Amino acid sequence: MAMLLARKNLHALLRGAMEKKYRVVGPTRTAGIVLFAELSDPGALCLDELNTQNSIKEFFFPKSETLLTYTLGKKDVAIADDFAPPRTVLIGGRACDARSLVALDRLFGWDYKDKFYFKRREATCVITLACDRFDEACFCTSLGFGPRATEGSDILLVPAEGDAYIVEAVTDKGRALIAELEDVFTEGTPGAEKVAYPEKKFDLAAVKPWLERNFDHPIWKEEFLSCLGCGTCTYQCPMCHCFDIVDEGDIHGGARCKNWDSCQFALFTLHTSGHNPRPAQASRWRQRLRHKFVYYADKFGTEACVGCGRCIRNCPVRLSILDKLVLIGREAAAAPAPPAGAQPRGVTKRWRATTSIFRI
Amino acid sequence: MIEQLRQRARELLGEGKVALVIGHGRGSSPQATFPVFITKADAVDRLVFNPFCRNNLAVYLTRKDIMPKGAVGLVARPEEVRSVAVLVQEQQFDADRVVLIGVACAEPGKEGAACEMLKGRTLKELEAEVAERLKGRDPAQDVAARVKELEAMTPEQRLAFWEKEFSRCIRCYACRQACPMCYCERCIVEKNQPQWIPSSARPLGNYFWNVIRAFHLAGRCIGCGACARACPMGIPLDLLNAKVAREVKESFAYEAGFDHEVPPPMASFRTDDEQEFIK
Amino acid sequence: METTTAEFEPKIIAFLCNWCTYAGADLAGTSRLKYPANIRAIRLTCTGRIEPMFLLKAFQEGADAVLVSGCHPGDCHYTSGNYHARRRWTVFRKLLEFSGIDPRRVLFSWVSAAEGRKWSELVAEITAQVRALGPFTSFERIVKA
Amino acid sequence: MASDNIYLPYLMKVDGVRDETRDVRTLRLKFARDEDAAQFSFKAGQFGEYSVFGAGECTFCIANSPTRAGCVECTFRKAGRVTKALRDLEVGDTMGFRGPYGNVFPIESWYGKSVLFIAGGIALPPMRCVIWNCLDLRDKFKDITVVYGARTVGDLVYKDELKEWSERADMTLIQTVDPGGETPDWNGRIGFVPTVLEKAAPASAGTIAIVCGPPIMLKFTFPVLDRLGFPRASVYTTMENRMKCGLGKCGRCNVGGVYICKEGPVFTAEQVARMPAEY
Repeated sequence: MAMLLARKNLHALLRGAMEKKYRVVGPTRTAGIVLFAELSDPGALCLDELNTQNSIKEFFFPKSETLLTYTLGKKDVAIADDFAPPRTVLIGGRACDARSLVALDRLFGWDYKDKFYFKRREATCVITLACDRFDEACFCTSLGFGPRATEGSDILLVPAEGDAYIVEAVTDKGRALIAELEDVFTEGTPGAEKVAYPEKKFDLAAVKPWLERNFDHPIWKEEFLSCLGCGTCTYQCPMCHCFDIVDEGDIHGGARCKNWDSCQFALFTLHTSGHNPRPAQASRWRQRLRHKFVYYADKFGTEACVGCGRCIRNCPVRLSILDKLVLIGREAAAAPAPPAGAQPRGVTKRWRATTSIFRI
Repeated sequence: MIEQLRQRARELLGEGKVALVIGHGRGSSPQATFPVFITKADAVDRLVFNPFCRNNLAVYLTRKDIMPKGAVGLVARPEEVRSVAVLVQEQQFDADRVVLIGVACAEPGKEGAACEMLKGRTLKELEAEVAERLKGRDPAQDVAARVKELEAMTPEQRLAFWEKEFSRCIRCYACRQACPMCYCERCIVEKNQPQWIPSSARPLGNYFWNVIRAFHLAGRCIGCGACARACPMGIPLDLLNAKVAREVKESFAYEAGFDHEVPPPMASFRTDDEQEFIK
Repeated sequence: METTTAEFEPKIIAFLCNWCTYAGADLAGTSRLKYPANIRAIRLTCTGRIEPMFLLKAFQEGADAVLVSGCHPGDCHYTSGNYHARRRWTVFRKLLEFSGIDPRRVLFSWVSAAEGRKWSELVAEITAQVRALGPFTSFERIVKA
Repeated sequence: MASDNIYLPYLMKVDGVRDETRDVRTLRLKFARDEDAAQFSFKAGQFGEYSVFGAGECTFCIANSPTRAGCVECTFRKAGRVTKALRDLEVGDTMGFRGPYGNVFPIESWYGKSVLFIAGGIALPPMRCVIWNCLDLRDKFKDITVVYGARTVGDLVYKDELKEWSERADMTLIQTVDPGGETPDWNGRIGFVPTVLEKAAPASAGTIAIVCGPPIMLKFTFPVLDRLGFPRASVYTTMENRMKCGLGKCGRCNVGGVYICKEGPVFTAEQVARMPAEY
């Protein structure tokens, strides 16, 4: 016996949540694309697409978050920072989306705790949908988990034979929501799970040491020429978390905002002096790859990539991080790591200046 | 046709006339082509061309961090020819810096549509050839029709329409980065003294950004649609550009990218330009 | 501002060229010609100096309408600034209209240094027009959001 | 900070304004609320986020010594939106300050040794905090030497303090300006900091060197210190990358895997040598 949710009861579940005054967020079709957005009614839910255009991070780390508001006096300033996010049920994310939350928890909770992120986390119950299909951009299995992983979800719905989802309550928050909306769930014998696993495409264990060793490598010059330098990949990424802090307002007052920012922008690291530590687009790509697979992994014990494939599907020039990881995996296999302790990694003998080595 | 294309690329690279050829390469499927950068004559087989080659490759010509010192060969559809015409007209580089390999597809985006080489070699010849090909044909009729739909609305309705469309904008600047004409060293949205355009992805900044970008392309946009295709949030940016282009055409009898030798319309004037709207 | 009635008093931001319209407005003043006080004049060297962003910024700060005014064609102090401006505004006002800003809130005029009377009449006319349109609340919605 | 909002600044009152050069200014800030002042403490080497409400935040080190606490000082050059707004502040105005952030100079571990400070231009402020800290504990150290250079005489900051240091018998101050930057009455040296340092050839045995300057100065000064025989573990620097949060989250200050804001800004040359050449 298992807890089941009949597919036809999906709308009833959402209606129930709305009646209990939850904000319900899920995939919905707008202007020809499917986006995570607040649903005005259960019928707006759209599960046609494998993956939404935007990621769920927007509901934990919005594209522009007000950190405080200020009112300007003659000599004084009054500031306020009341913050109470709405109680939310977020449905229709995938295992990759949910996993990104666990990884982001570590960053936003590292030493200094970001209350904006965590209050939204606490107020949100995440109902994840295991995947019954995948596409060529999917690579969760290459990162060591899969389409029915429970990490980060409060409730996991696994599609099964018999037009139903098998319901797995993962956390207490999930169990509480199920108890609150118990009418829509049934007990029954589950049909076979319909879960589709993409094949493993590269060896993660080989990619990281290769990236560590090869800060300078012809790949950096050759493989990233077509990058346009937009922020699409990073903004649609569930894991990319870089931000800017800016003040918006007028002479009377305004708000200090935490806005998404992207390591792919030339101005991201530009110094006041005009010096730029990452002067070429390829050096920004190197940062993106190394940040995701080396720096983040070293600091937080998990990659800053969940294999959702959004950056690949959305890239205007189809510059695929997966292709590059596969390529690096091949390079790594062709040139295995030197024996441990042979030479301390990356110690500069000569002091060098940062220069653009990326021009053709 | 593809062999002719590769042959020209091979010659240009082999004879050292160009240091680099930018073209379209084959992706995981014929629909998924992407830009490729070829520096060696024996690598020209990576070049492909089909109706799905939609990236405007002229965007790379002003990228200082990757462009070689020497001349560049560019696989140029009518869109690239016109883009290069505007860039040369605006003195971003000399016409002889770019060797155009003219190509065209009868119906871009349509499976199996015929593709051919363009005959012209120089920018001037190609401009004329492209103008001839496009004569009497409006490749963006659906866009024009949607512009008309919007024009039929009241200003209030249009404001509400754009408010809703722009609300999705995440300020990733894919529109700008995909556009060959957006080559400014420092974009107006990055100027903060004063902060002309709020950088937060909120309604006001999003409105200012998208409207001003359309204006900055007045008389320059060649209507390739790269911005709208690049937009990950499905904002119909091509409508704004098409509207501006049509106004420029109606008011100044000018269309961008057909003649690099005339002055740009927004940097010139006629004493008898229309002025009915001025009291 | 004191008004005897509860009538809506629009705020109209006027970007004026230093050499013609500003002087014209000055002449209207020294000639004791009356015109509504709804105009907030901003003096600039030339209409050619007026960035399209200025107009948007004026709306951001709560303008109900904007007016751009300079020298008649042929009279530009810098020879051709107003001709360039004319081209710019021809396109920009259409773009603003298309983006949802009522063209009746985006106004243009040529007023010379000798046309004090034209200035006072123009201001009276556009103030009445904008007053009839009412406050520009729909743009305020975007600013405040 | 008492609040659970890590982005919430202390409210500060501008208590003093001093012009250092044509475009460099020092602000002395006092806490607007006594309870904030009571629980605030910092150590040499730490930095903060200074903000003007309406203009934004900016990262500077704390320029005064913890031995002279009770206030926070910052020295900055007017260069952008925030620094311009900071410069427009007058005594009594309110601004924001978040901090202190980052690691510290391990001053206690230097007791009994000589210290050599090397700074260029606007990089003296981060050094000033440490210099005064050491001078206020003068008997704990052997020789104290400061090598300070700027582009021109007019660009030397803290002129009063430089005068005081040059007159003190218990320390050595070597001042230099770049060739061409001298005035007729200049009696310091002429030449770039690394060159002047190499000529001065301070003894490396039992000496700690602290270097601060733009990336390009570091790259020329480290080899000089190598040649003078300073072990890399005895050479300290404070690195400044573009930062926004100061909290190890916003993701832009990293050099390789090192977050400058959390693991720095103070590093030994040995640690810097392990970083990729991306600073």
